[in-house]
Amino acid sequence: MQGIVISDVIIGILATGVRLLAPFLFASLGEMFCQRSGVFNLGVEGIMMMGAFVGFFVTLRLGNPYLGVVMAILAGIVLGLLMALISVTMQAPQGISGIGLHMFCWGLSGLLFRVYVGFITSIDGFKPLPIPGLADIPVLGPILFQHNWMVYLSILFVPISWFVLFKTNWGLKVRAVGVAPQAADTLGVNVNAVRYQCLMLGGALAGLAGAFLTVGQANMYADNITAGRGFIAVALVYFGRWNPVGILLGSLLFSMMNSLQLWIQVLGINFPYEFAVILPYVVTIAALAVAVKNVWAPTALGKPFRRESI
Amino acid sequence: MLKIHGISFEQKQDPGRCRITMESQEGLRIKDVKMQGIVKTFPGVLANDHVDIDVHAGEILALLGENGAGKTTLMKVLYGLYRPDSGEILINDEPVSISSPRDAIDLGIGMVHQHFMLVPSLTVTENVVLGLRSSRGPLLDLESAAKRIEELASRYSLAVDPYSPVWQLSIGEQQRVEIIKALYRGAELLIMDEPTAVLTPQEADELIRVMRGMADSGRAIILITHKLHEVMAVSDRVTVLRNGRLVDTVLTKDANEKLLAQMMVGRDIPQTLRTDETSQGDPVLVLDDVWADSDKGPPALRGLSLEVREGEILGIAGVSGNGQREMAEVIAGLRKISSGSVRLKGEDMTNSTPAKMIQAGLGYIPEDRIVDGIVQSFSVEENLILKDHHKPPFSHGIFLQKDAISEFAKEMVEIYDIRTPSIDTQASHLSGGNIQRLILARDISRNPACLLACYPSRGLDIAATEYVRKKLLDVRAAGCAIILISEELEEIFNLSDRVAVLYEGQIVKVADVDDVTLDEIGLLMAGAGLTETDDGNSRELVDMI
Amino acid sequence: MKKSNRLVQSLSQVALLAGALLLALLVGAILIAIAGANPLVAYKSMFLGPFSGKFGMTESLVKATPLLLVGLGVVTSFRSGILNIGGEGQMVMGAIAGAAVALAFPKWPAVILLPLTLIVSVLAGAVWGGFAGWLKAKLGVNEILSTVMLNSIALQLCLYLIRGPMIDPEEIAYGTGTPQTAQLPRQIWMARLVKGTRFHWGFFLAVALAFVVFIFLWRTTIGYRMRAAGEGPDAARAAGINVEKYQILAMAMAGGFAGLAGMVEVLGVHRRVLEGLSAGYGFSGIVVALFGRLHPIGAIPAAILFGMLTLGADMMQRAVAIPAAIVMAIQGLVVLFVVGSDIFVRHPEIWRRWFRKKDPDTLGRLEADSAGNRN
Amino acid sequence: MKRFTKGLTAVFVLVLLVGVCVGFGEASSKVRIALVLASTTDDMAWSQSMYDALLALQKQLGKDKMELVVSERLGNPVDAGAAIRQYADQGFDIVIAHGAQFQSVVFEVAEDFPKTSFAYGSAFKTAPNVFAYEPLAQQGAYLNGLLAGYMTKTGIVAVVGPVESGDAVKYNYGFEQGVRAANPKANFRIAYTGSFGDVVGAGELAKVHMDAGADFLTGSSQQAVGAVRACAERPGVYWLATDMDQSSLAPDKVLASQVYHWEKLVSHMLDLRAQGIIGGQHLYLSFADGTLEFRVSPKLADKIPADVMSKIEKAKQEIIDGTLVIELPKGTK
Repeated sequence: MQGIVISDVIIGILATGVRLLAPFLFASLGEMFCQRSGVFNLGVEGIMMMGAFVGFFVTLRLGNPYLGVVMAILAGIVLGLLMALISVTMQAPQGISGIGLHMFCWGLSGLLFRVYVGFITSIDGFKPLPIPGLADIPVLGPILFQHNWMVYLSILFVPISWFVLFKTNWGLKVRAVGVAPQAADTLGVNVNAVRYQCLMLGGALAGLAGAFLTVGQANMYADNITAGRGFIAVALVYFGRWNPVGILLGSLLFSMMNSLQLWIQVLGINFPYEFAVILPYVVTIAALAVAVKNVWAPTALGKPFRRESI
Repeated sequence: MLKIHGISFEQKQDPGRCRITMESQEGLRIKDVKMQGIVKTFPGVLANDHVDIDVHAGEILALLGENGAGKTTLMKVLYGLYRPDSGEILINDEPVSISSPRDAIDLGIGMVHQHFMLVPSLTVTENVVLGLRSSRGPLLDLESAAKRIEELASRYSLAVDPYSPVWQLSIGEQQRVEIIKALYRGAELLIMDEPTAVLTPQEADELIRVMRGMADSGRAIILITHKLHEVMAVSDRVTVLRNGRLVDTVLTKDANEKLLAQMMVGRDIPQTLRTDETSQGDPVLVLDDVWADSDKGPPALRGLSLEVREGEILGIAGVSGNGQREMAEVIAGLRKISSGSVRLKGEDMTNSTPAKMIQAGLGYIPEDRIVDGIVQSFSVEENLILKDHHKPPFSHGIFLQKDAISEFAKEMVEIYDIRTPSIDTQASHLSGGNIQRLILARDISRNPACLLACYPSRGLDIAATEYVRKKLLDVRAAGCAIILISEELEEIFNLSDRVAVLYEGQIVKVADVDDVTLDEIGLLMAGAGLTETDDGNSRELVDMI
Repeated sequence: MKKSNRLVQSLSQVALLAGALLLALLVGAILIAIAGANPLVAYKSMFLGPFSGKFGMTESLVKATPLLLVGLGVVTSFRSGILNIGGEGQMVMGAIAGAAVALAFPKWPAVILLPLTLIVSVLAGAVWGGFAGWLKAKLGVNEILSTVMLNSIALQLCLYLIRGPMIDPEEIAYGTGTPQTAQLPRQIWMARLVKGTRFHWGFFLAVALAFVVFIFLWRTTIGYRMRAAGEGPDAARAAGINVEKYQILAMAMAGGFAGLAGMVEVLGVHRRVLEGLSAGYGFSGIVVALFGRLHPIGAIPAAILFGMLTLGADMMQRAVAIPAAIVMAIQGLVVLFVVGSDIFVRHPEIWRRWFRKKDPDTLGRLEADSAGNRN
Repeated sequence: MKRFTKGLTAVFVLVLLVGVCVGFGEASSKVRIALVLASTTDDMAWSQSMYDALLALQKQLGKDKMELVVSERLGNPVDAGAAIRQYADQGFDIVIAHGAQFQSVVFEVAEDFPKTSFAYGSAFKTAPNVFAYEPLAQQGAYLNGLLAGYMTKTGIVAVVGPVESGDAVKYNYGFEQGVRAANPKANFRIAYTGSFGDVVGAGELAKVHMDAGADFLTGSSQQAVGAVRACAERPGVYWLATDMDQSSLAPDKVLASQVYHWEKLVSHMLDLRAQGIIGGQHLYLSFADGTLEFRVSPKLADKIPADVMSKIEKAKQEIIDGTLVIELPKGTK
């Protein structure tokens, strides 16, 4: 452990944790809206993959990462629509249609990459954007204020989603259709339309999360780039009890665990690395098991809505 | 506060009513609404067959009919929840298209559903403004909405706290929220689907006063009901449906209960009554000082004690939401109690499992027969052995004995007159009455020592209702101890030996049926016996307890 | 319900599956065209490939074997109201545990060692699956999520074991360090049935088990209770059935089948535990169960069909040299279209609306009594 | 349900009957090579290095003399087994299964197709018609290690590993020895992502290494490209590549690469086949026969001090002479 100052390590762990936060936050907040409206979208992983590819591809071809992000969001919306078509209109079992969507997106992104790119190459993604003034604050600066703008955006999305969910008309509809779709329907709320909107929003955010991986984090694309992060994001929604603040805490816990295991390995603490790699998963399962249960879960989650079956 | 008027609904002098009448009548758009030639079919069921009805501003139209007569379906068509196969709707003689509740609301139609359409996790205000435009654009404006709700509430005597979450409200309060929801949307035609079913007589009384007031202020009201006295008390005209068809529409003042009953049923109503004397057997089921939590925290049962004896029916009266569900679940072994004891046939069964209770001789007719009573995708025969499948002759070792099961099933189908094409038919394809017969067959054929019957005739037509009541009396005659939970006081009075009143998780009174009146029970159901000590009448009751 | 009606219903279900498959392939054709190949040529090799000689035909069955085993577990769990997507991890756990036993007692005769390894693999898979079931039943942890996590954990655990404590001593001796165990004792290998192929008798074991599962679910009291717990949990609970217990049991059984699938793969195909053993069967098994309409007997043709489909897709990819990713995409499309078309089975009235056929008797809802659910 | 099952079975049998009537097979005079890859042809590492080499060989020989087909994404041995068997069945002369994990299936198929040559690696075990090949990855790793050890300013060098196994172990071990030989005081750090393909994870791991002070990084397998790209963002750090020249990913960062020249190995295999030897040999990639190359990025060559370069050249010569043997780990953890 020569040459390492403990305080630097702690700052390092926290800063890495914050950097790892963004894709989970984007995807989980999107998934939160889906689940709040009553749709379990397990296809997040797949949508992230497509978002990652589209973000990368547009940036590669047009040289503009912002455009890449926008196109990734659009791709996410289209895939969200596909999921909505299958699970809302066709009322398919949601867990399985999500797996189907994941497989389709995995295949499609791999195919498009091969056909239209064909080799691994890197792009100029977003650079860290230290916030003037704040970035120089000792300890807090490096942890919070020396990341790229998408990291800030992801954290900003927490209060924004909270506000949208609890303080707007639309958010009220979302909260209602996930608990009592029939009741919302009798008040003229178009239940399936709200679910479509949520799936599109969830898709957009998953696409954004994917784009972050390529444009904001790795600056390249490779097969299966999401490596299971989408599934973790879904788990974090449960962990966060469908609340943006809870999701922030869950994402923090998971990314901090991940950061911790990287640092444990880097610092050479003797410990089979496989156990380090599984640490975040174990902690997440444990956290799911002890999470507070008596909160209003979206009780209509996973149940397709059919008016005439009242 | 509450005054005792019995169920005669005489409303002579009421200041509230004057205030309502004084409300301006201008700006109301609906003069009359006609539904003509409405046909609505469901797979295998003709629910509405060329039905015509009409209702005018300022009147209360009672829509009368048995369960399954097509009343609710017709109203769901009017409210845009169902699309009719044919027929049209006219408002002020203009044809309108109502393809969703949104359209109905925009046209000034509101509906209070039999099963409340509330989002339990949201507050009253949030429930009310759901789906409405806000004065602040996309942002919620709950403060001013709450203010308007309070206004409406005081104008129509619909007291409710706009900020409490709906799941914390009593049934009566929830119904008020439903009405406020419709009024808030400017409903000029209000459809009320069996609104009094879950209320105490006194609350029903209050509600009818409110309805009258709304009609006087120029609104039209359609009241769905199968209770004749309500029709007589409140409506101006009455339309009777039977088997999906229109029987007739008459002016209430030209009708009487007997006439209406005949129109509704098409024959005279039989009446099942307990005839013999109260038997005095040993206590079979004893609950002593039972405390149990509700799903959402606060205790639902607060020191509940009761006992039911061999060969008697103990009727549980009470407004639903006072612990009926939790009490039933405790007895069935489905809910843990935090203190107290449960004894069945003298044995301590406190916090035992459903399996042990069944083993010890408990029969259970659950409140929600579709969800708790049967496995929907199972066949009739599979459902019939649900509780005894692991015993001979239905199984040998771990293997089910098909032949014995079929034989038993055929026997049950015959004895209990379960109308099903075959014993392989999926149980969910049966009608409500036949599902109830299936459940009765299963639980009664086991010769239970104690039978817990929760709302056994709810939602059934007259024939099925009679059948269920008759079966209960048969079982009683065989020496079974029966707990009958019902929302219909008449049913309790007709069948029970003793009646117990459940209020806020406690049995506040137990008495022989012959020693109490409907009014007294009604008052106790409203909690008057515990709280209203200023009032002379109530004090008497308190003293009686 | 009339008998002919039932036949029409079953035939229409098959037609529906065929239709969904066709649509998926139609969209797949677009992808193939994007990849620069002729879809017709590609599909020709995809459909004829599995029939090209003994290789193609047996290889489909080799793939069908673990698919069927995992699928049987999924059928059991699904019928009990719980979805097992942890097949991947359970397969790996079953394989590694079974292999550990086999490697520990290499000298034991096959009559003892073979059943022992199979049983151990079933138990290991059952523990891994049952744990997710326990988390769900006792602590309310969503099983889809816990099994996804458990998959990752099992994978790393297995990697640790086969590169560490259980690595083939030869790999260490030569310093190549490939993460794999030594070959299991020869006496317990599952015999190959067709020379020059890897078709082994595990397939028949799986088919036999399908019938066992059928009998178990529909002819025994435990199976009866599991189905009741899945299809009407509230009614089952009220009838004295311990729903949570049977859900845990269902997940344990699902895990047991997946664990067995892993061991059968090891004994029949690889003869050792190595990386990538689960090969996505844990997920494809769900599709097979769905394809077989959640019926153990239906899962048999479904597994074979899906085995042929994946093999054919692989062969197509090689024949016309298109990126392998396309296979995954087409599989995903098949899943999406199959689950999407399922609405026509659950709500047959939609058909009627489409064909403007007003025959109120087809669904079989009864008018015997006018009460209840229509009001 | 039963009828449904019957229906499905009937459809299946029908399709089966149609199918049996068809078969295929052809023969050709040119050399036909089939390649089976666990990853993709564009992974910028192990798989691509072989694929590119075969393409180069094909260009050299001419398309009429050599046919090349490739099957990728066969990470699991099940699908790989099907592919290998199918290629053998179709009469390919050489089937290269590019991964140690394919050992079992290769041996199994090889038994059934005694006339076909199989090759796989990195591995040691051979059969009469099976070549095992193995890059002596530790040799280039040692040179990379020397370079890092001599040039590191922070005294910290780091490895971004995939999974601790096979080639990665040899490479990392050789690298560590190089570092220690050059700079006994250097702080050598090693960490694994637990995945061969998680480029994002590798990138993050590399960032953590750099945050913790490392200025020379290396790593193997396709996940490493994520780490290369992560290095490109930081000033003052260098990446040392293996498997192939990765400088296209970060031209200013990839200081040197150990390059595998598979084409030489495969053409050697072709020569052996011409002599009637269709397997049974253990082939190496090594500096001795030029199948391994230590390539310094021309763009960055001036960054390496001359004395360091000469020490590396000297070590390379010693390796070729056999005077310097890079030890391998005796047993994994």
